Amino acid sequence: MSNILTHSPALVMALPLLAAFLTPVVGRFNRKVLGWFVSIVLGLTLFITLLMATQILTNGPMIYVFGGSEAGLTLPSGYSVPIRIIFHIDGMGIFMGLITAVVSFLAAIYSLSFMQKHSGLEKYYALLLLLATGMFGMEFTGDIFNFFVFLEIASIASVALIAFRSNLSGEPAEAGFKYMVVSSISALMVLFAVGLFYGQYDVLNMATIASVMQFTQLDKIALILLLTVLAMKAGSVPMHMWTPDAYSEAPAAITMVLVAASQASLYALFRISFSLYNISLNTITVGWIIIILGILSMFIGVTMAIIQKDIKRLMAYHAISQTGYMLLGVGVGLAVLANPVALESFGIKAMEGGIFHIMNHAMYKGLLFLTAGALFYRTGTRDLNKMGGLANNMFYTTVFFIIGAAAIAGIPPFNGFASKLIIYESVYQFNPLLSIIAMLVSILTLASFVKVFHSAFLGPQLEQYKKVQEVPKSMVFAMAALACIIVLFGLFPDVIVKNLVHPAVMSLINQTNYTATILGGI
Amino acid sequence: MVGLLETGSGYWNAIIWVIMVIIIGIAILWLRSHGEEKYKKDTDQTKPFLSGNPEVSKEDSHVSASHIYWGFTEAMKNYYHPLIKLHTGNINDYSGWIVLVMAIIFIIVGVS
Amino acid sequence: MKEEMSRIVRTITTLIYGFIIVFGFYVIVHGHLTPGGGFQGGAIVASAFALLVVTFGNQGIKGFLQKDIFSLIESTGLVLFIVFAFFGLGVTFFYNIMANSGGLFGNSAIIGVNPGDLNTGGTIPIMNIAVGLEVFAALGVIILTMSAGSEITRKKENS
Amino acid sequence: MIGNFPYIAVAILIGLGIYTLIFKKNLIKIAIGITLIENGANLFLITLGYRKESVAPIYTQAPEGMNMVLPTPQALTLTSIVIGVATTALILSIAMIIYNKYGTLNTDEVRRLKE
Repeated sequence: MSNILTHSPALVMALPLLAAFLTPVVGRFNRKVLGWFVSIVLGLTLFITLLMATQILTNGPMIYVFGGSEAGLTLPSGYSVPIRIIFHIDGMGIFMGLITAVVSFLAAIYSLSFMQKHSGLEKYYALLLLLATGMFGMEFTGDIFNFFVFLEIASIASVALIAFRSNLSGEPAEAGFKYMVVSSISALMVLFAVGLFYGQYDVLNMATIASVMQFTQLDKIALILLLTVLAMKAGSVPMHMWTPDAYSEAPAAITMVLVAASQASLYALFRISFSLYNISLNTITVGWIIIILGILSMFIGVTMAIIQKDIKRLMAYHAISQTGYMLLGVGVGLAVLANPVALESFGIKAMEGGIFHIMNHAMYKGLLFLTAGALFYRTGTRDLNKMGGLANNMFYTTVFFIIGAAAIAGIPPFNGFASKLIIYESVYQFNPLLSIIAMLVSILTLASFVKVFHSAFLGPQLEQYKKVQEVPKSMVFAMAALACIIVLFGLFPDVIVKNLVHPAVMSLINQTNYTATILGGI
Repeated sequence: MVGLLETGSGYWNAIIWVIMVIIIGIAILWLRSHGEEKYKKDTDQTKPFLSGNPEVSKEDSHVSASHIYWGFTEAMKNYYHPLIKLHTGNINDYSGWIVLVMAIIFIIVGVS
Repeated sequence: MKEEMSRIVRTITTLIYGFIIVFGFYVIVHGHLTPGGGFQGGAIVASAFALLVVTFGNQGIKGFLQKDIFSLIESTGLVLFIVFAFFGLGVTFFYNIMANSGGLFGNSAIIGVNPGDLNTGGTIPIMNIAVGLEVFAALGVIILTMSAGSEITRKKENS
Repeated sequence: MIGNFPYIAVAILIGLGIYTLIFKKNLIKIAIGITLIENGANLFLITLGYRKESVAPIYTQAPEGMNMVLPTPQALTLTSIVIGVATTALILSIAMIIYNKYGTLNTDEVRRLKE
């Protein structure tokens, strides 16, 4: 057991990788066990992640060195430099890792029946596992070049998954192409920023870069490149256009994972602005940039959602608008980072709200996309105009949809309300106008989900859907698990905030802790 | 206390809220049980009265998605028209927006 | 590609493609000594396949280059790579257990200018070979799929 | 002065790539634009690895008495080239599918997904 714990950071990344390479072999022998094989592997990964979480939350950050026993290399002259690839997992990293593990496990379970009729399943599962690997890598790595590699792994895997259903129509391929272009731009800009760092400081380790950061003109350029492209990958307005395309055309289970993948980019944005730069940058300017991106995302996202006719495009626009809340909460924290009094009185709270919202959003938006997938599975359409009266046939799906919609609209006692309340109250102390916009957006969110609920579920039973049945058990299980998480988080938000969110926020704010863990170990 | 969340300038407890909802719900049900008793099922009482016009069949009366919030979108036409125009779906514009935002942030951060 | 190319091209290709493949494998195996390695060597091998596809067309290489075999080789390479990474778990993931052990690829590397000893490097040469297998098979699959796809498109255009 | 030439080349490559992405209407040309940006970034990394009067760290047949450079930038470049191959292969295959389904490669027509 302790052996597993020691190697857990590597195992979490390596188990899905091994399984991804084994899926073609397993699929060659038996197609039926393939889904179960992948589900078991991802379940195991979830278990190891949970073990690691308990370890990190009790004993502090974990460092894992690849390919050697020490991270550093000491030259004969006595100069020591951290040269190996390391995984550096602190509160924030494991927080995101838990989201990834839960979401990818449930996506595998959901796919058991959702993807049953498709051919080429071994490729689908291999790509799903690769996507999980890429996301874990992005969240755990302590090396900025390694971050680029995992970013590319995640985006290539997600592009292939978005375009997976292009044998019938051209739209998935189009969405995949668009996502590929924007994610290539983002990855190459990240690579260029890596070059800027390496050229100045001759190191690639993020903690070491943070400790020697001078904030020169070149560092400013690197910050701008990273800030823009990572905000784009997170889907913030006005660089959000790829989001509805990609989310609506991907299979429903993959859309849920894609939400988590874009949050991994959001995590990287926070990691870079807090751990890498921290107060050496002009926090007020950068904080306000993030806040304005957040406000734009919230408002434009939700207003565009109201007029959508395609159920998954509508939800994708909501994903943009909810990302705005996270950007707003954390942006307020960044804007007051240099001011200890304000940070203490509301900055930390605002960040807690923003970070807590990341987890809540992954859960309820995942649930909503899964219900949309369930509707698509039974009716064969995503067009809301063609749906109606489905509550008569699909009882569980209806209940789960109500839970998810109530959570996203911020209706108590579900989890969305808890995190939104924290954001409203703490942001109000920073700037009342921002808080009022956030509340308005929440009302519009409720309005648009009332529209979805009315047009898809309510009304008389339509002639063409008389024979529609409830979805298979594995899909119900995945949705039920997410619904349980939503309700539990909603009823006991203090437990989550105290044990998971607060350590994550503190690990972002305390830059010295972040650098000291690495530099002590060289 | 379990479930008590500090929210910056106040507190929130979902469990108390649930208990309150249950209590109020029971109260409403109790009030309801004291209501009018003249109501009879399956009589003309239950039918809607549409100025004497015959009732539309239930299948036809379903309002489809594009007609919901028609008034809202009509009132916000000046807002929505340019917004929809921006969402061209053209990949060149996607890249263009990224470069544009990058340039704007460049100017803001560079000046400050 | 529908038709095969002229006799000159065909003759030269049959003469040369074997050498290209051998050179690719040379680059793969010497990856830990000279510039190159798994990816570069694999790309060279795959370029020989591309040459074959261009010369003989999609029909001409049927029976010689098969997608099934390529994907089998691809997964073999990948599994080999990750399994050797797992062997390092006694110390850490990716640890080079075979270096300086005296066994296969186990000689200790010579420091300084030297002609090069192939029997060094531990797991690195093995991983190079694994990556080489993976890359040439994967690029082969890509080449075959793309040529098949372009044939379908051409048929559609002509009809 | 001459040492800065590679950086100018990097700027030109990346600028051309971005120009291609924004103004060229053909999907294949967009793929080329991405490759251009990628090559610019790779050239940037390789240039960072250059040290005057040093040789590449290859022991076989190296000249005696020269300094060897730390090969990290070269390793980074190789990794990014490998990733670039995967990206290009994927993007071209998707372009092929789009051409197959839509019958065009013009970005103005490949926009069924909008609003």
